[in-house]
Amino acid sequence: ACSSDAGTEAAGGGETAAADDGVITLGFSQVGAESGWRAANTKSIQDTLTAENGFDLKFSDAQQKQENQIQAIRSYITQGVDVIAFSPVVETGWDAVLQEAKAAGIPVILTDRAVDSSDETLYESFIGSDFVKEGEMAGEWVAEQYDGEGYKAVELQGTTGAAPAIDRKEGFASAIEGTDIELIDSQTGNFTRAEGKTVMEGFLNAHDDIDLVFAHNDDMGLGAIEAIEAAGLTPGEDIKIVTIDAVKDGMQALADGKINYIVECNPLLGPDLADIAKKVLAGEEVEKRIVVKDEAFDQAAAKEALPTREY
Amino acid sequence: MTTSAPAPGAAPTKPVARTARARKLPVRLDRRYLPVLGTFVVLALMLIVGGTRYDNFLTPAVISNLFINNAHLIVLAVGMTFVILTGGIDLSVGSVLALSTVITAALLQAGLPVPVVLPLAVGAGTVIGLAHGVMIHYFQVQPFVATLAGMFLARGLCFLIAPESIAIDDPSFVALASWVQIFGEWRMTSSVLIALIVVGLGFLVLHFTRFGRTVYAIGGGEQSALLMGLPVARTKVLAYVVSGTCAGLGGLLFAMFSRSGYSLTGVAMELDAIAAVVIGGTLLTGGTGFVLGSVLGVLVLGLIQTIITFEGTLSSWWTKIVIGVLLLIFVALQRVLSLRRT
Amino acid sequence: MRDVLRHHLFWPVAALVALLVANTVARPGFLAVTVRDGHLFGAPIDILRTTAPLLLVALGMTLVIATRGIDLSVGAVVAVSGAVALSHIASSPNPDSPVTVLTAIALALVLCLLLGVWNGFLVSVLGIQPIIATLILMTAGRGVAMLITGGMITTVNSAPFKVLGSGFWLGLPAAAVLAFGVFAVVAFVVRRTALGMLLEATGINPAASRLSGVRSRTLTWTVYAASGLFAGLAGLLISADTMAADANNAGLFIELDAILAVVIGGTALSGGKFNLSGTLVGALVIATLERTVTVLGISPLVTPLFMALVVIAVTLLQSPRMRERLTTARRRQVMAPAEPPSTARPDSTPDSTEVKA
Amino acid sequence: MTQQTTPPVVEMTGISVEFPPVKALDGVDFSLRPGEIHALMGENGAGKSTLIKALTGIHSPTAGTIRVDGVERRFSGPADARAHGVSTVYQEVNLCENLTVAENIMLGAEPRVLGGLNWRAIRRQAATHLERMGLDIDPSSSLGAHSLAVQQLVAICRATVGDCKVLILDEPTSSLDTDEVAHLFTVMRALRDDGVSILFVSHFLDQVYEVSDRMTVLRNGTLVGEFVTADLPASELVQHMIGRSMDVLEAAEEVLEQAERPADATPLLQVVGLGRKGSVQPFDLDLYEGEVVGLAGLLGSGRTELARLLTGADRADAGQARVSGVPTRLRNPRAAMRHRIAYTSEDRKGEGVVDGLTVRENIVLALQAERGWMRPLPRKQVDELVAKYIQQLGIRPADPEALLRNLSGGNQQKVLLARWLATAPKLLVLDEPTRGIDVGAKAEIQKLVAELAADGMSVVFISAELEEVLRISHRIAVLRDRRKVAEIDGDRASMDQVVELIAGGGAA
Ligand SMILES: Nc1ncnc2c1ncn2[C@@H]1O[C@H](COP(=O)(O)OP(=O)(O)OP(=O)(O)O)[C@@H](O)[C@H]1O
Ligand SMILES: Nc1ncnc2c1ncn2[C@@H]1O[C@H](COP(=O)(O)OP(=O)(O)OP(=O)(O)O)[C@@H](O)[C@H]1O
Ligand SMILES: [Mg+2]
Ligand SMILES: [Mg+2]
Repeated sequence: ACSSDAGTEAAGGGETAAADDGVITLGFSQVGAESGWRAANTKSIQDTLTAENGFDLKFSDAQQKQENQIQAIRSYITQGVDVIAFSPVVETGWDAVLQEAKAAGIPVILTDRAVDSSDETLYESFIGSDFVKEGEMAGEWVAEQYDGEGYKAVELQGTTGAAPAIDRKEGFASAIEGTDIELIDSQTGNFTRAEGKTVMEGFLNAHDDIDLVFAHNDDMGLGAIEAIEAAGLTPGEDIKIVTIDAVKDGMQALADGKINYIVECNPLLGPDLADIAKKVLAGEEVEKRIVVKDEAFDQAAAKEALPTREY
Repeated sequence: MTTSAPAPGAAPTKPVARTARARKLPVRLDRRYLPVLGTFVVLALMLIVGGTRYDNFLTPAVISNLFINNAHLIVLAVGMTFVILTGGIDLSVGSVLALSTVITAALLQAGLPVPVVLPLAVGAGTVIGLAHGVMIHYFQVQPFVATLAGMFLARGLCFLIAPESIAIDDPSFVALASWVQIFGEWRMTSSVLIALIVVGLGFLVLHFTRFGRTVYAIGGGEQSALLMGLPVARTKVLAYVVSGTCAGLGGLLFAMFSRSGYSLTGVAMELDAIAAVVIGGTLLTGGTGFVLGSVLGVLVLGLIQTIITFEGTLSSWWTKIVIGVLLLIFVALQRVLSLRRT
Repeated sequence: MRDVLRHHLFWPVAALVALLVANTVARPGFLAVTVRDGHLFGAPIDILRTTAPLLLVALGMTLVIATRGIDLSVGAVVAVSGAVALSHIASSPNPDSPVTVLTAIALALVLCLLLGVWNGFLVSVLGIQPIIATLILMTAGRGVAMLITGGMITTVNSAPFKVLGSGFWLGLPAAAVLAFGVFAVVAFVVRRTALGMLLEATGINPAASRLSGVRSRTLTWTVYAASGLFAGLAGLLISADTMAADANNAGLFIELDAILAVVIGGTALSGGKFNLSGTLVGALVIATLERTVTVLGISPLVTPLFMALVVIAVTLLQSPRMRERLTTARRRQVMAPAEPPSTARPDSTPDSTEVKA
Repeated sequence: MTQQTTPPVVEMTGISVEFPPVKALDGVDFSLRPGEIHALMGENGAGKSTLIKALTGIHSPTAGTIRVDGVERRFSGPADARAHGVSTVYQEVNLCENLTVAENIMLGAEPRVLGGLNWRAIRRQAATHLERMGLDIDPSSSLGAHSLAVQQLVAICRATVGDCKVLILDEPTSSLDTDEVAHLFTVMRALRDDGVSILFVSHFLDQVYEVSDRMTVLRNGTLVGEFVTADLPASELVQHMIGRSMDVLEAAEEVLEQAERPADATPLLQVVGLGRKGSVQPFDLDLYEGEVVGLAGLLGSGRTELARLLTGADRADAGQARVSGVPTRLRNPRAAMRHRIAYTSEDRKGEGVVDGLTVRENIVLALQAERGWMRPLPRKQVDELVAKYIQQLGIRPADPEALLRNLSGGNQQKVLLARWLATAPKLLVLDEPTRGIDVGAKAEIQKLVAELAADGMSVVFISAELEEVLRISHRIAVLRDRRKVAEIDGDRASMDQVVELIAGGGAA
């Protein structure tokens, strides 16, 4: 389209010069700093893409706003960086700006979250977890452990409309389908501890017979633990808890027996990103989709893993 | 001192007021323009400082992008200016913007043609604005609360219509969105054009129509406006309709900007719009301020964001702190400038 | 009967009762309170505890609004308070010692008081519009909180601190006792001294107040400082609730909830006459509303719609026009009383303009 | 009169308006004939403003009919009334200070070109209207920059724009000085001769006699009667209005004693070279205990500004002040209050009343502010104080819990006076304290001032009514062009002498 021509012109000068000096200028636009997971993710990227490793990292925080992110990417294009990487706030709406980047000859790498675009050539690679898979893994474990006992489960959803929330819900639901585990309630806890706690309190007021909580992230699970304890019940025993993320606090609670199972969502994307960025600039073929290996932990595994966890 | 012609048959009257004498001195800048001027001066300062600090900063591409990235906010700010001038506030604009993007995306996905979709999306904003106006004027609900309810309502509708984000690939919409005029290194997209037209219209309406002047009068004192026999009810309702419509249109621009509809778009964008209007020199108590000031306010916010990106090494928290500090510097300087000259 | 219907707290209280009834219908045991280990348990007790931080923030907000101001920064102050207190506890070798906890609390409260003083300075000395003055701290404050916690969620284990969140005093949740206690003390001080009247005078007509010798500037400054302090206290309760300092999400949007509580309680945002008992009811309504969403099992997709409808219903019923209809007595004025500007605001003291039966 | 036969333009019959429990109007009849100037008379709170508001649709009467030009109408509001030729200037100036003078005059009737406002024509037409009113001000200046008096005249200008059959002026003269009043009357007569009917409210009897053809008298919301001005002696009018005889009006002078001050007395407040750039030129003034000092001057001569410097409302940038011989800086109103100096502003609406508070709260506000918030006045003391002033000043309704915004203009003024009297000041600076106050109350206030002075209070008295200043003052300071030009002995001063000084004609 016409806009791409404009992009070329605008980007014009800076771009070729930068790659020659051996230092890779990488513009990274982060979603925000909304959770501990995100902080670990940011840290991983900032710690990996250092001057020693041959990178000049330009980092910007979009404060969870798509417009800020688009603005940052445009700015990277005009600044003439070598590679652009970002974790999109939303899946859709990137075509225009990615076309500008493409027209300017700047490769784009996605991390953590995908974009929903019909044109796959707009980005080089997507590094990140498979959220549906995470939900499935949690669901499968639950089905395996508790099928046949007539469990009643409640779900603490992530932010309404956000991709991880939608995908994890979907994955979990499909995995427990056909079992006698019944999902009796599902509310959003906005991925935060405080809301996880209040919503769980509400669940406990509303239902007498909750056996299991599936939380879309550790933080909400930790909030639920507080609520369960406040109601005089024992988390992990009276009510089983399954969460996703495996951040440090979550792992600790798992090791302490307050959570029963955690599916990991690995935030340490820095090394993969550095690797792919170098390859892309060297002209090598890279895979379109790089699924980060997500482990899962039960209580025993957590005790083992905890001392060596990086985040 | 010149005396006015006494009315025929009048007793030997003296000219009544001497107050105007000071006012009659030529070229004394109207005090009402001072805050806007202050904004302008500080904006210019920021540009200069940025230009000396970063490479590639003072380029047409960056300035063009400033407009391109903030076209939707400019439109929101114009609408918000109307409402704030009447002494009200509209907290719903962020959500209404989201609603409009979602409606646009959903309807286009359903295969409706662009000429049908666009008016519907903007119209949704108009209807919500009308509802606000009616609540505020006829039921005397405080603007803050009425529009807060509208904010929840619009957000709720977004979730109902589109729980997940929807990409827009309708060819005619994409064509419209990617229309661009290039003058050298300057770029003007369709959304910037629309935004500028809205600004122009906003200016004309405020300064060259009775409606516009009544908006100011209401801000100066609603009771007075009422006793002056001005159509307060109609004007107040209409101000919210304008704001709602602008939010709807802003949503359209945002849809063009992001080519998608997403229910969580524009969370807290109303604060940006309000901040822009206030930074642009409009008093929240109503009655004083200009559309052009609000545009400057948007540019200030956009420029702060640009500087953050150019800085390039700020962690998330420093970003927030720096935005706060820049805002503070800005407001304080503006305050000093406009105090000094009064 | 008509007097009851005309009371300024009628509709907020009615809304509260309606919500409780809806919950009881959906869940017959909802109002049941049980005693275990000498402590009270049950949904109503939960509601009291979740109301606590909101109540504190709304308390400060009411005072600020009385002076024609607004404080958008309370959410950020909540985050700062939690971050400071928990970082201090986490970094201390002995997190379970009461001394550590008390120092942490004192540190957090002093810092939040200073943040409030800062807001007050911008508003009362520099004359910056309150919404913008506090917007600065609203943005930067969260950054400061994140700076303190390093962007991570700081978690601690400290028994004395945990009392603030889930402990019990006198059989009731400690948080509720604290918040309602502070509220009662402040309300008592404001209404038993002349503070309330002077604040109202400042809010209604600053110029006239100044000429009457009211220290408007000091008062304005004070209410922002108080708002910061109360938000700091709320921040402690919120972080003790989960024993974690979440710089990003702690107190997110609490300013909107607080403002809503104030307005539902019948205090006009245009300043002047304020109504602390109304704020109390408003805060309870909001906390109950949130609980209702879960108890009724409303889908997250329509939660905002539900909230909107409740808010619209309450505010419309409270609106002068509706009151007029509902109390059936006809008002003889077609418009608001006209001589001095009684701009269109829901009158917080409607009794004088309303019709006696 | 020939008009007797023509049907009235406005005819109101059996009008009742209630603000429960107050019955503001009770079955009042009123008629306005074509081409007459009709005065509406009555005490503060008699219901004059309410009758006007009932006519223009701000209050809707609970009973009665209104006919305009023979057609029964209930206007929906000022806009509607205006569209039918009934223009009103309400008691408090109700204009928009944030707009220009021209806009305030033309708003709603602006000339347009091509669908847009024609600013040039707006300014030109506004200038014409201003000129007709004899106002020499820049139409494009901001209204807020002008004094209340100018604003009042602008409001009248506004009312005469467009097709105006009936012009209603609610106390238009209360903030004007003699010349302006004379001028306004010329304009009014000219309008009457053009066939406009004018309804006019004033508390100045001489003005009413000078300009009106007929009058309607209200008392306590009921009609006393309609009279032809020429046939009704002033004493009878007063009796109709207040239900008492005229004698009270003479009371002030009896009380006013000759202030015999010892030659070596220290002034209570002595200022030397006090001034402020852009406000008043440096001036000297001594104020003694037991003495009333009047300030005389034309509109805008700087009386208010002088008063504000004396009381710390504005900060002086030159000169010194001594209170009882001790050098002091009157930095702000609080500082002045500490020296028992009190100031009532002329701008009742903007700087006086706190309209959302009750009568009680308004009365104790200054006293309480002075004590600080921590020492609330005991409720019993407050009630006694409030009851005392309500009784002494005749504040109506006599309800301490009434919201101030629901009081009539004159009663609000009395509440303000009470606020300051409650602080037991040594120096009381009264800027237009009798504005908008009825004859009876005005006499009461004058008497009160005299009594206060007799009890040793020092009073500075500003009034647009020169007669009043002359009657009440021991000493008169004359201002012209924001400069104190003379100081004369109140007892020996004659009206002519002062007028000459004020106008700057005579050798001062
Ligand atoms: N909006 C209102 N609500 C309640 N009472 C009112 C209201 N407006 C006027 N009143 C009452 O109605 C009565 C008549 O008031 P009005 O203003 O008509 O008096 P007025 O004759 O104009 O007096 P003044 O000379 O002081 O202006 C007063 O007792 C006043 O307190
Ligand atoms: N900030 C200002 N800018 C321009 N003019 C001003 C300003 N402040 C006051 N004035 C004018 O200065 C003049 C002096 O006013 P002042 O009120 O002292 O006169 P006054 O003798 O008290 O007259 P009045 O009869 O109106 O009380 C007024 O006409 C007022 O309009
Ligand atoms: Mg009146
Ligand atoms: Mg004056």
